Amino acid sequence: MSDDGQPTTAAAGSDIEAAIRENHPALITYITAGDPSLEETKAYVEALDRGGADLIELGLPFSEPVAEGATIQAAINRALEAGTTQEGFFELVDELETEAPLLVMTYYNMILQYGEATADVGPFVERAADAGLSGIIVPDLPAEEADPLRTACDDHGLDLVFIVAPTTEGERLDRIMSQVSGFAYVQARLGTTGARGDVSSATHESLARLAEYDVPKAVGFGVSEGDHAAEIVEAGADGVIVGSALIDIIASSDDPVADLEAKAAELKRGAVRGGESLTNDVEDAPEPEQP
Amino acid sequence: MSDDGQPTTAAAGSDIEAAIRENHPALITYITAGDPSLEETKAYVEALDRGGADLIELGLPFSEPVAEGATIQAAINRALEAGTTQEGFFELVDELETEAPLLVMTYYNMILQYGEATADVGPFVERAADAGLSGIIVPDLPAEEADPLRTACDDHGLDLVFIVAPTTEGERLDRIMSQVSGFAYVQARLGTTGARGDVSSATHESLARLAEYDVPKAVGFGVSEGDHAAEIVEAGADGVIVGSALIDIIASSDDPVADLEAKAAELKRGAVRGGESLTNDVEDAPEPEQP
Amino acid sequence: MSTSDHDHDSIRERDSEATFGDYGGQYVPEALMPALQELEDAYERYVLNNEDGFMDEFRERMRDFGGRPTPLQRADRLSERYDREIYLKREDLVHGGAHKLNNALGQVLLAKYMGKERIIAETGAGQHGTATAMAAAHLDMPCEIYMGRTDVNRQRPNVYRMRMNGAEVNPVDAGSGTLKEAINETMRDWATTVERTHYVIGSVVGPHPFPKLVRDFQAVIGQEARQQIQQQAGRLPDSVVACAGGGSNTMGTFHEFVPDDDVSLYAVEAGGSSLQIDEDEGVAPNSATLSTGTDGVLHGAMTKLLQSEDGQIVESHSVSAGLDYAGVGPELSHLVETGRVTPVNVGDEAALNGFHRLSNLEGIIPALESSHALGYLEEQHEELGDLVVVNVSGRGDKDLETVLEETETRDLEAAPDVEVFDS
Amino acid sequence: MSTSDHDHDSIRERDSEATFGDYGGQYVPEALMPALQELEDAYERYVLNNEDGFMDEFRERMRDFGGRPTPLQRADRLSERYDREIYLKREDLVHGGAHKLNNALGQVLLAKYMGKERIIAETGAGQHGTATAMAAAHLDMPCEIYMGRTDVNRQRPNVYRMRMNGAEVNPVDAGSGTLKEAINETMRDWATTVERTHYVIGSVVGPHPFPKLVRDFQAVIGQEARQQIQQQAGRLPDSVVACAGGGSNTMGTFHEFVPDDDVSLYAVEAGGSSLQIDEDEGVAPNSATLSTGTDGVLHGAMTKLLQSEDGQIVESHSVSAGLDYAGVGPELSHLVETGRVTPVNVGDEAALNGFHRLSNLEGIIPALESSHALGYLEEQHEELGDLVVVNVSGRGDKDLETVLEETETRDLEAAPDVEVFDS
Ligand SMILES: Cc1ncc(COP(=O)(O)O)c(C=O)c1O
Ligand SMILES: Cc1ncc(COP(=O)(O)O)c(C=O)c1O
Repeated sequence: MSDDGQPTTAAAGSDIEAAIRENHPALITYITAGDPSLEETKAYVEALDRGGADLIELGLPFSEPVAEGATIQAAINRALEAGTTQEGFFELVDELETEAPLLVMTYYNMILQYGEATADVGPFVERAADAGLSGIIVPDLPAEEADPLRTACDDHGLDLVFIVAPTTEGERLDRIMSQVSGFAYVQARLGTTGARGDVSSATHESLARLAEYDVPKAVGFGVSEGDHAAEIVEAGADGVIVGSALIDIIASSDDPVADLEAKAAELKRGAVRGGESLTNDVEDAPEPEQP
Repeated sequence: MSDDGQPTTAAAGSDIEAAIRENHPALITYITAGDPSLEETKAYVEALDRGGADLIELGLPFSEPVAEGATIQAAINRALEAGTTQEGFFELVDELETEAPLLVMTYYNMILQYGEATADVGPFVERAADAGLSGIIVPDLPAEEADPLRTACDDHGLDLVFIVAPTTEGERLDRIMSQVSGFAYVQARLGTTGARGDVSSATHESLARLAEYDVPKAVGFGVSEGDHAAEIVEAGADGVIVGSALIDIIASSDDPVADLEAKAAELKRGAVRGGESLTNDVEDAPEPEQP
Repeated sequence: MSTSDHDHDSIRERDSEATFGDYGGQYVPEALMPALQELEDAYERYVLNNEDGFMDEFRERMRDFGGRPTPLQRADRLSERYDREIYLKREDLVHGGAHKLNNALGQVLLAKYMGKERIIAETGAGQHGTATAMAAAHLDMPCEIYMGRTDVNRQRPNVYRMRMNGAEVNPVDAGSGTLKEAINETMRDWATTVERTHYVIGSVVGPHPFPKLVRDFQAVIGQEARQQIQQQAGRLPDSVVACAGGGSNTMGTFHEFVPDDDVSLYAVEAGGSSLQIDEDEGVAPNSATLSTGTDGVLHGAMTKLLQSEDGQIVESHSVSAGLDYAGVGPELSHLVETGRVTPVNVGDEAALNGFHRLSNLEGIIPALESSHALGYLEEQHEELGDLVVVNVSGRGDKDLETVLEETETRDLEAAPDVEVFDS
Repeated sequence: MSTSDHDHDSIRERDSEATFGDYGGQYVPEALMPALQELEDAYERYVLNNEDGFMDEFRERMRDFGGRPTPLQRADRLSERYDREIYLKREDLVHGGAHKLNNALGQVLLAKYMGKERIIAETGAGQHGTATAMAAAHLDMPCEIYMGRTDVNRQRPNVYRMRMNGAEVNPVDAGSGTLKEAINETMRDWATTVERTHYVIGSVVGPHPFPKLVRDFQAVIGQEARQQIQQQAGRLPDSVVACAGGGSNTMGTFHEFVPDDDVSLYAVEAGGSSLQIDEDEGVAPNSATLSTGTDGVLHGAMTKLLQSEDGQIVESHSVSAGLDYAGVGPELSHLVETGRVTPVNVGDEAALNGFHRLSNLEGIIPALESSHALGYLEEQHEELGDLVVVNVSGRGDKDLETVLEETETRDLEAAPDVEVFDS
């Protein structure tokens, strides 16, 4: 909350919002910390930063990743098997010096358990701020349960990013959009994370539905190619979020550092292409319509 | 029934009663027809006849021999596997010319099924009489169910032998003893047929209980040696019945014909010995007592 | 050959209490007769006259321990399928999974009232054995179960259940090592130990008074069902359908309806794979005793039997172990003879389809025995009138393995593809 | 670490309907929130307010299809053994063999009232999956069950039962392939298909309103038991004992007794082989969540958990598959925190002995889950007062194989020698 008690609509002046507005249309990348080791994660993050990522989400692995599809589940398993701990994660962040601001993406139990006291979110947020993280995304924390974490984030100057799903509508949508800080994470389709071959019609519908809110919107869940990025930006997004497609590279490439950098560049180019076609041809934007 | 409607107590003048009274104390032998073949049965019967059997029971095998122990069950199985049929059985009896009268021992269903009509005892009894059999023993036909068969037996001049068990007492015992023809088959002990190593105390009790009835009594179930025969005759029996001990010989001897003849002789000697000691020392007979 | 061709008066004239028309009686070794008389006496005192509150205690224990009453359930999807009202009597919900406990508990309790110290019983697939073992444990009576060696080996879970309930299990090696041999051996034990032992026979078979005793303990099925159908459907059913092996669930279901002349009664036997007896092999590939059997004496009673022309009992065969018996209760033979009960049968495949159909449509996995009644419903529902009661005598958990095996080798219309692929 | 050391107000301030003191809530992906709100609405209308006669239909179906009421049975031999009155609530007699159907049928019926077209559920050992498959078949709803690959392979009979009831079974390859992974995967399906699908959760766990919904469907256990004990023993019990995995039979049994301050409530968890967590392996050799767990969020709710210091959920272990879960219902966590419910636990051996003891003494083969309650009874009966109700949550047929294996490797005081020698 801002000092006057009004919701900090896209907390004006936050690193995150700035990164999106300044690099519009923005590329946001996700990889899982510790997959396959924290050292390698460091190199991958730097590659993404070089490739053109404007914001970088780092996953802090949790054993029960209910919102993830098979690709990220596997990454999390690899990270946990490699012995990734909360403290190890924060030490990695301590070391990272990227141009793009960093966010942590993790499940709520991880936030509750950090530090001595069970079920207290304060220590985690404090440590995150100390490490230089700019924001937090929690896929199993809907707005209704977010008060304690939002309070702590506000206290430590971190953004708390909310996810908006295809099923989020009406009054709840209003309430969530009024609480967004950093950006609204627009879930491209129902289901879990995971690279898909197309952009779902739900993405267009969601962006249309959100058009009226003056909040940066980034679309994730299924984005894997430059062309998707272009299409999504053209449909009104301020950024695209890519995760599984990058993890596929980590899992299978012979030279992940180079390939990650190249992939980031491709995606960024796609986003930019979408932004340009939008400026040229603003009439093509689809009409807002309710599904 | 005799013509005057009185029960034919030990049908005076029957072959069977005569065989017992004339050869007192009598040896009654049982083997299963068709074990291991009807031809061999013929030789075995002749051997027993030579050895001193005064009455010969021939088992007509039935698939569910509930009153038999393991030895006779096995004999019946061998006989059935050898394909022994009712008609085959009767043809064997047709051929046999023994000094000792022959009885058939079989289960009631066999008697019901013989001939065209189901559940009619007439044809079996008629055929049995034609073949020269002198009597019938049916281990699963208590006196209460015996009317039809007794009528048929009377019609054809056959004895119907009843079994008296250790549990047969009081009024039922009176009724059964009044209906006995040929002899009373005194079951030596509770349970099934089968050679045993001793003479049960139930045998002594039963013979004491039956002493008052003027009917020939032969004891079976477990008798296997000359000494048993002696003890049983000494205890008041008019004869001993031996089955499983003979079937053991058939199943295992290298020369069953000779061994059966010898065994019959041993048993007969034992019976006679018991009879002699009884005449010499009549005071030793146990007092009749109710258990 | 049917009895009506013959004059049975010549062979049964005794005490009519012991018989049902031409059937029944007491064809047992003499040694057992006093025990049967003792049992007749106990039956009359405790069961018929509720002496010492025996029947009250029985009913109370069947409620608290056994789970009675069982529901009469309208089967919505079967009713729709057959375009008539189908009600299921849910004996599968009785403790132990079948109607068998009604009888087992009744007899073990009776043995206790009679002062007996030991229980013996035969079992085929293990249903009656497990029910008896449960009842004996509940009433703290030592218990031994005879079971054919073949059955012991193919019904291990039921063997273990009996052992866990504290019963001894005595394998019987004779013959083909199945039910018939187990009964023979139990009768032999009884003939040896009769003074202190009660033989808990598993169906409405055996010598008088067993067929009546077992029927009366099982009659609760029909008593409940008759009342329930009147409450729920407002009238008596047009027909009542039950499977028949020995016939205990059958008589238990029918007994209360026998006086209702307008209610048709169908006893569904196992047609197996064929109705023909193979005389050479001594084998009937079915156990359709009421439909195809001839009169004779087996295990203590005059009844209909599967036998060779020479009088040997043949081996029956059915995919359902509990129906796999060459005899049948004498009272059922009588009711069939008088026309009151209609004997019908369906084969293994119809039963398997019946099993799958009820599982799939109603969420009830029936015993393979009961599945015969459901197979008949499928085949002949048009003859059954507008309101039908079917007895589901037991649950089918025990039959899963058999059904899987039998389903694999056939192309069954009602069977799902059960495989879940392996990693 | 116990919650009483901490101030939860800071993290839970919302709508108290969604919480039980510090526990409960709705920690789920945003995409599911509208479905939870829809479910809350349906819960209030149909369950709380019996709109359209929902609860009437539920109760009628639980009677006719499910076999309710179940008896409360005086256990004669246990009462003698423990020198106090022991009564057993017989949920083993519910259709399907456990209390699970109470909830599954309630939820499938509710889904139908809500206009949902498809049912999904998770299952561990298969008990909840088979109950859901039965309910879905009965109510003609398409149904898919998620089950860990390991569980699929070791619980084949239950897989086949589900298939026979027409349900799809989807093996889950992730992680150790057991319950936790199956729940995760079901939530993922739900997050994808939420608009037309209802997720039938299997215990009093998950996000609001599931813990209340499931509790209310299961509360029939305690409602019946409370009335029955008063009728049969003339008063309320001194204590009520139930096993606790997720806690649905527990809450179902306790709920009605919670206001009765003089009735002690014991939740018996699986002590497994040890109460210590192995942090290195991420394994708890028990599932004694209420006794040893710490607060956290799992599967949608704040509750007590088995977790590492770093916040990872550990693998729980128990000889009883149905108790083998790292979480527990939030309401139970709350009732333990407030002191109303006493959390206790017994290990694998005590449970196995409890299994054998009830089988042998009472003729009831209990589920291994329920056997924990019986194990506690043996160990601590002196603390339970003169009149004790124990919930027998299910039957043990499903556990035979496990019990045989586990018995073989131990020297159990209550186990019979189960071998019947082979020919
Ligand atoms: C479930 C079930 N139904 C029926 C039967 C057949 O017996 P009866 O005909 O005596 O009811 C059995 C026998 O084991 C059975 O287990
Ligand atoms: C018979 C039985 N009891 C208890 C449980 C534990 O579940 P809950 O604690 O939710 O009752 C299960 C779970 O499968 C079960 O099958």
